[in-house]
Amino acid sequence: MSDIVLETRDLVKHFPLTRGVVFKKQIGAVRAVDGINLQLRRGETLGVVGESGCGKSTLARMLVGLETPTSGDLFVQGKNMSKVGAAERRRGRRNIQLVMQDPYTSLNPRMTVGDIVGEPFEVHPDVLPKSKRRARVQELLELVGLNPDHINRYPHQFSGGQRQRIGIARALALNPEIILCDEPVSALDVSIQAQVINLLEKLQNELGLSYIFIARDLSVVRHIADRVAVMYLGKVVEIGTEDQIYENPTHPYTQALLSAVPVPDPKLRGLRDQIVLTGDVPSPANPPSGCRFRTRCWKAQDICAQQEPALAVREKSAHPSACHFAEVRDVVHAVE
Amino acid sequence: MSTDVNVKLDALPGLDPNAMPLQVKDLHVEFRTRNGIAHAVNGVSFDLRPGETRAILGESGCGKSVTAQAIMGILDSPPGFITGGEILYRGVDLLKLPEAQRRKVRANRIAMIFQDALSALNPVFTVGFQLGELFRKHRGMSRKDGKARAVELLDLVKIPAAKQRVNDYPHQFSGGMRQRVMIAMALALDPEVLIADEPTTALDVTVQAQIMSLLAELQRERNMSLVLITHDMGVVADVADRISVMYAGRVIEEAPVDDIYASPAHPYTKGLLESIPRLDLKGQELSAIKGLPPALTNIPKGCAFNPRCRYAQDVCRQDPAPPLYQVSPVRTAACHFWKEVKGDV
Amino acid sequence: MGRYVIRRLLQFIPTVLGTMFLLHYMTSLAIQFSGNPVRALFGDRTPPPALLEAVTERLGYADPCLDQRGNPCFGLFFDRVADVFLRFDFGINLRQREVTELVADAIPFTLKLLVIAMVFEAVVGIAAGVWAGLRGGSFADNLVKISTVFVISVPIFVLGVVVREFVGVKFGNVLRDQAWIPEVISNGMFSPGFKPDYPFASLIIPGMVLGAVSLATTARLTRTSIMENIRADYVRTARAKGLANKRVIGVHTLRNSLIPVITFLGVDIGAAMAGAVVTETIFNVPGIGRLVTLSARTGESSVVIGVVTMLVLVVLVANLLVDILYAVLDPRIRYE
Amino acid sequence: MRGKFLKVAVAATATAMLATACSGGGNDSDDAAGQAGGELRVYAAEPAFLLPSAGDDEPSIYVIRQLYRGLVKYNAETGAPENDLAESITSDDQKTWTIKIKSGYTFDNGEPVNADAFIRSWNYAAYGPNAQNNSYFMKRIAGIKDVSSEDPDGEGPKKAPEPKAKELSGLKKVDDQTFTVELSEPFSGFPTTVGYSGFFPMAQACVDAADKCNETPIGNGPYKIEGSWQHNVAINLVRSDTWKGEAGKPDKITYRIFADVDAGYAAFQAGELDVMYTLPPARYKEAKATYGDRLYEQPGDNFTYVGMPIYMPEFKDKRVRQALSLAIDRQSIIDAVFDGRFTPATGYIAPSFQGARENVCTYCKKDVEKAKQLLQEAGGWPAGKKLQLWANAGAGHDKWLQAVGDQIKAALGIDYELKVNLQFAEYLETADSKKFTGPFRLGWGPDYPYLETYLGPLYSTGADSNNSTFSNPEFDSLLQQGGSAKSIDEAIPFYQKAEDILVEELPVIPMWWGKVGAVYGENVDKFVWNAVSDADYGATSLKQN
Amino acid sequence: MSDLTSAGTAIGGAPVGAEGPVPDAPATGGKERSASLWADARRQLVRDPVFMLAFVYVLVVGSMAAFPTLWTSQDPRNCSTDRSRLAPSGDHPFGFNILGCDYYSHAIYGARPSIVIAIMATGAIVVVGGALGLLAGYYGGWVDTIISRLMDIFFSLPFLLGAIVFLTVIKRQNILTIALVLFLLSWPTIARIIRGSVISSKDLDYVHAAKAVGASNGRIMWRHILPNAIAPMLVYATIVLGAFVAAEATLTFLGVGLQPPEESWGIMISDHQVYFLEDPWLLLFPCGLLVGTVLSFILMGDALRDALDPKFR
Repeated sequence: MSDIVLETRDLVKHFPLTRGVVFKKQIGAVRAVDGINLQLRRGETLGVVGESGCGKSTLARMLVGLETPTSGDLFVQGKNMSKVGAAERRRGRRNIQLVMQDPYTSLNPRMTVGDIVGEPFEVHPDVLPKSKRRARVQELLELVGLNPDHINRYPHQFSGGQRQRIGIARALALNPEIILCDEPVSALDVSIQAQVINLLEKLQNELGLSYIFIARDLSVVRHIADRVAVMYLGKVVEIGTEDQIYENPTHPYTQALLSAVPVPDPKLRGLRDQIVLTGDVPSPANPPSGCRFRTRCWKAQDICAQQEPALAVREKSAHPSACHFAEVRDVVHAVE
Repeated sequence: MSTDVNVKLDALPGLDPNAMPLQVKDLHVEFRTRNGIAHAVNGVSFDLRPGETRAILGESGCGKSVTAQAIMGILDSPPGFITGGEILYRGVDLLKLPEAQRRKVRANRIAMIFQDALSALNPVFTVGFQLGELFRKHRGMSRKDGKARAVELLDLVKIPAAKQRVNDYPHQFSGGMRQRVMIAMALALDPEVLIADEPTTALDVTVQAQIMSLLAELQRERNMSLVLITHDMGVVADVADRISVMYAGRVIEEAPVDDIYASPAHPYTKGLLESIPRLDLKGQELSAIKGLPPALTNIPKGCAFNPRCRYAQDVCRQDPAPPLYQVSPVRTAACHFWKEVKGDV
Repeated sequence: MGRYVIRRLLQFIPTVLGTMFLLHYMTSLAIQFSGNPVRALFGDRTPPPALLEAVTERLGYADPCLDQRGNPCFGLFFDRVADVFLRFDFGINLRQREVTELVADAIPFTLKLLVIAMVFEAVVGIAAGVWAGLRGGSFADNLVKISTVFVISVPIFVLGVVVREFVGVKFGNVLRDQAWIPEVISNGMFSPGFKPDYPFASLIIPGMVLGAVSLATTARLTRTSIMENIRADYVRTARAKGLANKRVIGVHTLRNSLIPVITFLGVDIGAAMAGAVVTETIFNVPGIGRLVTLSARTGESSVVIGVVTMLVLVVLVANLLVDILYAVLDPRIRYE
Repeated sequence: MRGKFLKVAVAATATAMLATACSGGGNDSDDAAGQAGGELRVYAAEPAFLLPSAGDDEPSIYVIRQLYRGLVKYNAETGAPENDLAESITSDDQKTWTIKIKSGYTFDNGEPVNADAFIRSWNYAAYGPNAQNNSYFMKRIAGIKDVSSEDPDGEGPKKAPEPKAKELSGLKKVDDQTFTVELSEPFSGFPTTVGYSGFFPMAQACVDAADKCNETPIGNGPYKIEGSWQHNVAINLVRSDTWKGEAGKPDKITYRIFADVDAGYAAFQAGELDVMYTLPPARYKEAKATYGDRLYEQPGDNFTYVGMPIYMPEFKDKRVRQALSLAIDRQSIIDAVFDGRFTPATGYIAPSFQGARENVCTYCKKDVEKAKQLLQEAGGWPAGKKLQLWANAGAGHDKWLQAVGDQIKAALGIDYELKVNLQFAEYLETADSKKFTGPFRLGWGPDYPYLETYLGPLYSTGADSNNSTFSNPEFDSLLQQGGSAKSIDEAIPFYQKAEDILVEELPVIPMWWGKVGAVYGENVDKFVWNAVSDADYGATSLKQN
Repeated sequence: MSDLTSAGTAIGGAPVGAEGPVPDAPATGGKERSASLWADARRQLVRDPVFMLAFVYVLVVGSMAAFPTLWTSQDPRNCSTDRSRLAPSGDHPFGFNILGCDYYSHAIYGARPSIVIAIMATGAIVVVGGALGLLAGYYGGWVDTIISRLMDIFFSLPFLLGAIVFLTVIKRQNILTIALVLFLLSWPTIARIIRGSVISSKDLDYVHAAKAVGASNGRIMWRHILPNAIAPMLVYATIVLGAFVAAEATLTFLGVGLQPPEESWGIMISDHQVYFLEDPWLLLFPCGLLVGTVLSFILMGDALRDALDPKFR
């Protein structure tokens, strides 16, 4: 299984809720991420979709080491990050780099592009001798399609799309195998978005990177991902190849989610079988018992409240889906 | 329906009940800033029929929100100034009305909902207060009646337990619920025209679906005209009747919704359509528009889109900007080469 | 909310004790290094040692630790704390009067002065700030801006003396020559200082001088705050609702804009109390500020500690009230 | 105006005014009739105490003097003691004095003013544990040692034991109206001293509840308190019905209390005060111009001097001291810094005192040539050493001291530095422990209107306030002879001889005498200033409209 | 405890006036520009006549403090009571003070203590207050609790009262001790500003980005948080410089400030304010210099705030 570059096992992150004036006692927890199992293979793109509050950002933060998991294990190239020594962990972490959502806030405005892209070398001085860093930074800039002569410019002198390229260059600096893209294009205008997506795909092809691509925009995920995991309230409710998820979703939430995406084709207006969910997402501090989606699910039965459905392949579902009644339901009828 | 509510308003000089609810003619807005004059809106025209949904489509900085604010008369001035054009409500030029009368048009006849409901609702007053205020100030209702109406409105926009929630503050609502409150506020006085400025951009897709279907339902019930300002081609395709595409403060293409998606006549529209990944069309390579939108302080000569345009010729780089060519009886496009663009598809 | 108040009250304890200890240590050091303050009572005439001893003993300066330089005198400190909080005994001054009594005598004047100052600065300051804020860049704005900066930069004692001489004496004498002007104006309000016959009227001008500096700050703060808020989305909403300008400003903008102003005013109570030191001297107001100054100079540590401790308590309570008011004004705080 | 705040404290400590009320000289009885009445509003600083046994500062005494009366009073013009409550004060040996008291006087609460009232008061003041400031003045009375608590180890920490006796052994009651006072040593000036307010009688009720009596005094004088002492605000006095002596002129005396003399002056300018017994130094010229005749000026008796640390080698030679004194132009400093409000000192005894002589000090005039010569004779000043000039902080002394330094520098080429950081308490402790490293400023106010007060306490060997450590056996013996002289007139020559020694030796450099400057309002008819006890409000009459 | 950036915010004005962000262009408006803050600010400040005027004034005063001989050849200590309070004349443009010292040279030499005190105290609060605020804001938890309580303690002492108590106790009232007291009583404000600023910036994306790269706490504080939190501190520090110049004068007036023969504007003012009816120039000259300095610092702070605050662009 050396093909698997990253794996999570029952990854959990709970944020304690405290109460008390002087002595704080824990009265509960926000279950931001509640037992996630994912595998990322070399060279593939794993899309993670879900709506705000589903825990996808917390998951991302755990993967890049910004957050310590409450429990569960993270394996990077087969090594359990919580069990290895500090040096090993550092090396492991180096292998996962992050591209953030907002190109305007993710670059330190007081640093030059060269400093930003070169910062990883300063933090990990063993990677590259000082003398070679500048050349490498310029190389990276060129790689992401920026003018290497702009190394001394400040981020504000670049447009949103270009800044996102700087962020990508920074992520590439340490030659990671895995890049975690946390909504990398959602802050960009449509016309720019396409440029960045094309760049990401090009880099993957050239450098053999593995992506975890977290996004709300289902269209973008479909475009770029090989496999897709759908999250709801801290759990993965369905996972499969891009085709399986988009063409044959079996979890009601996935179905609702997909049906809600507007299709830029007026001819389909009124022909789509849109599922409009009612109500809001329940609070992750107090998730519903059993299946977490049951409060908004049209298929919910008693069993859903009592028994939490496992993420597994079921009778009517060719791929893992965490629904007792997983079954395919045609969502989009393309009109020829 | 709505016209009988406010008697005073009918006294607007030159009000013609048969005229179109909203007509914008050659609107110009500029912002006078320290770094120069930003030409945010440069001759925008469109009209709106009763019950119709007009989408104004464009990317950030194209002047679409400024247009909306100019119509509402809530432009920050200074630095924003309307330097030309007309905004007609049923034949009455709102720009020429005295402020007191113009104020009556707001909320009563033309209402607006904003993108970010959290910042658009006053954080220090309850939702009930902010809704009831409309009835108290425009209809002279008592505090109690105003509140009762507020509860009705919250019910209307399907907020559960409206009676209790009317006393909550905006920050106690979820994003979707807040946007519902915004809608309730906009609909409170039965306006004829609703301007929705990116009403769902900040929301998740499932919530967006809820809001859009609610809006559609209410619009249908009330035969309201809707100006939908958005950058989301998907939403537009779903709800709009007619579309105005804006670029650098100009409408560069205007057409019924089907026509645009089927055969865009402006390279920019075309580029936009090609650059979105689509759920239903898999595996296509995205063709991005090269370059960046211009700064409004420094709009290129001639066609504003020319530096990014693959059809651009010398004529595009010279003033005047291309006029709106009549592409078909119902559509126009501001491109010298609209035929090529259209034929290309 | 209740919990919030309790937590704040509990936070007082270390603050009050810490402040008291600071003062205690400072004054103990003063005695340890510069000698017995009682000695100064006798002036040029050297007192018989026996008498000095007796007076020292009686005034509580006989603690042996006060002879050891640098000794923090914890024993004495705990005695004092116990006296203050268990017996409400703040000690006596060199003239053998109870500190509580001294404070009780002085505080009504200071409070009156303070109320006048705060009302003046709040009403006039906010009005000027709103006026300037709504007309950014205009003449009114510049007028407020320049005049407030000027007021801030003139030392208060210069301002006070000038006001006393020109308003109280010169202009006041002109008024006093006019028979038709009511006594309370000519003899009361325009008295060059505090006058027992007009215990309130004669404090108006001193109060205004005291409030002047903070008035400027209040005006500037209000102005900035209004300018920020006038562009807020919800103000735009209020306009879109077709509300009259008066209401948009008066209801929707002002309340939000006042939140930082209220905070400042609360904090300013403490500053104004300190400012009263100067004002009370110049206008002969027999208040707290004068008391502390005199005591500090004669080295009456018990008085200084007692009075400043009380003041600190007042300041803290005022801050608490402001925080509560803050929560009332801003519901976002209330529900945290 | 640095240290305006300390002004009160300084006034309170640096001056011990003699006090007694005086209904003025004989000449004002002519126009006294018909001018009684009205409310006299006067400037005051916050008194320290209103108990005769405790109040030793100017503001206290100004009030106490109207509330209480003592055995003698001072003549408004001459300052000579005259019997007030005393029938007679006599002694054969100047050591044991017999005092007879006039009968019929009572306190406000009805208690009689008799021998007990005085014995009680003096005992109360003297008893150590009572810690009354005026116990200092009881030190001549026999038995004072036994009523003071002695510090067992001289260092402090241990609590002082109870004194041996509760009462002064020197005080003996003869009958209701008569008592005897035995002094530890003969002192011819005793009858003069008992006019000081510290010797005023106190009622039993007052001694029993001294704290209360301090707030609401039970007096025996022409005025009584209305209400009680409003601290830092005002003290209101009204005429007392129980007073048998010559009545006070105003019906009411209102003391408005100021912490800052400038604020008081502003109030005076605004017509809120009738009398201000002092003036802000800087407003003197202006006041003179504005108020003309209503600015009252009189030579005062407060002595300002620059002490010489004789214990230091540089100052051992009297010629050095003389040279320093000769370098100073006193009048010029007075004009510049004090608007001419002081009188340059030319001797050691206040000019207004009986026995004072003009121009006895030959070294108290500026004479640069002579100064240089003397300094040279004495071997000059150590090269490079800076003259350190000392003053307490915050009382404005640094300004004139700086001028003194400038003049010495100009005349003798000795550079100086100022040591003006110490607050008064520490400054005085420095003085007590003789740690000044250069000339130091100090002041002296008379304890009683008798010239000895300027000599004994300051220059006799080992005296409490002899901060220069001056010691001269001849001087000491002259003082002793003066003390046991039969009468004041006989005593004066001895004291004058003692002064002659001082003007040659210069243990301190005399600077100047305070000058009284008071202003009064237009509605004041006759302003009375007592030669000894200053402003006499009870004798000041108002115009009646 | 309520936030006390008041002095900072309050003493700042925002000339929103004729400019403001162009709506509909949020992405290119504020955010992008905050980056080049310093370069932009410099450009804007140079163009601001008020700032330049204030700046020149401060330079003048600064040179007085640093090189008094540049401005006068007279010895301020050459005094004679014979010349007491002579009015200004050609040779002696400010006349003479009560001790007959040349007032002009006095005023020149008097700039030094005032400025030195202000600079020392400001430097100390910036360094210490800044460091404590940074630590409290960055680490939170018990570090924050301890530092915050410490701030509360010093903060709850009203400024002047605290200064009086401290200075009376310290007694040696010289430049160092006064600066020390000003520092002791003022550092919490700046610590609070920084703390707030750090708390809000420690969750910024680029900080996370640096963490994700593996940067150490020190590096994150020093390279990422501090440079971005420093702007409000700088604005406050500028204003506080002026406030300290005025505070020195006020303390001197109260008798706990500098002592002669030190020369400072505070001493000049408080020594001569009683003469202002007779010889007003004795008060006007030092007062004018002082007010001008305070004014300049405040105006500079104002302009700096406007230039640095992206909100008001």
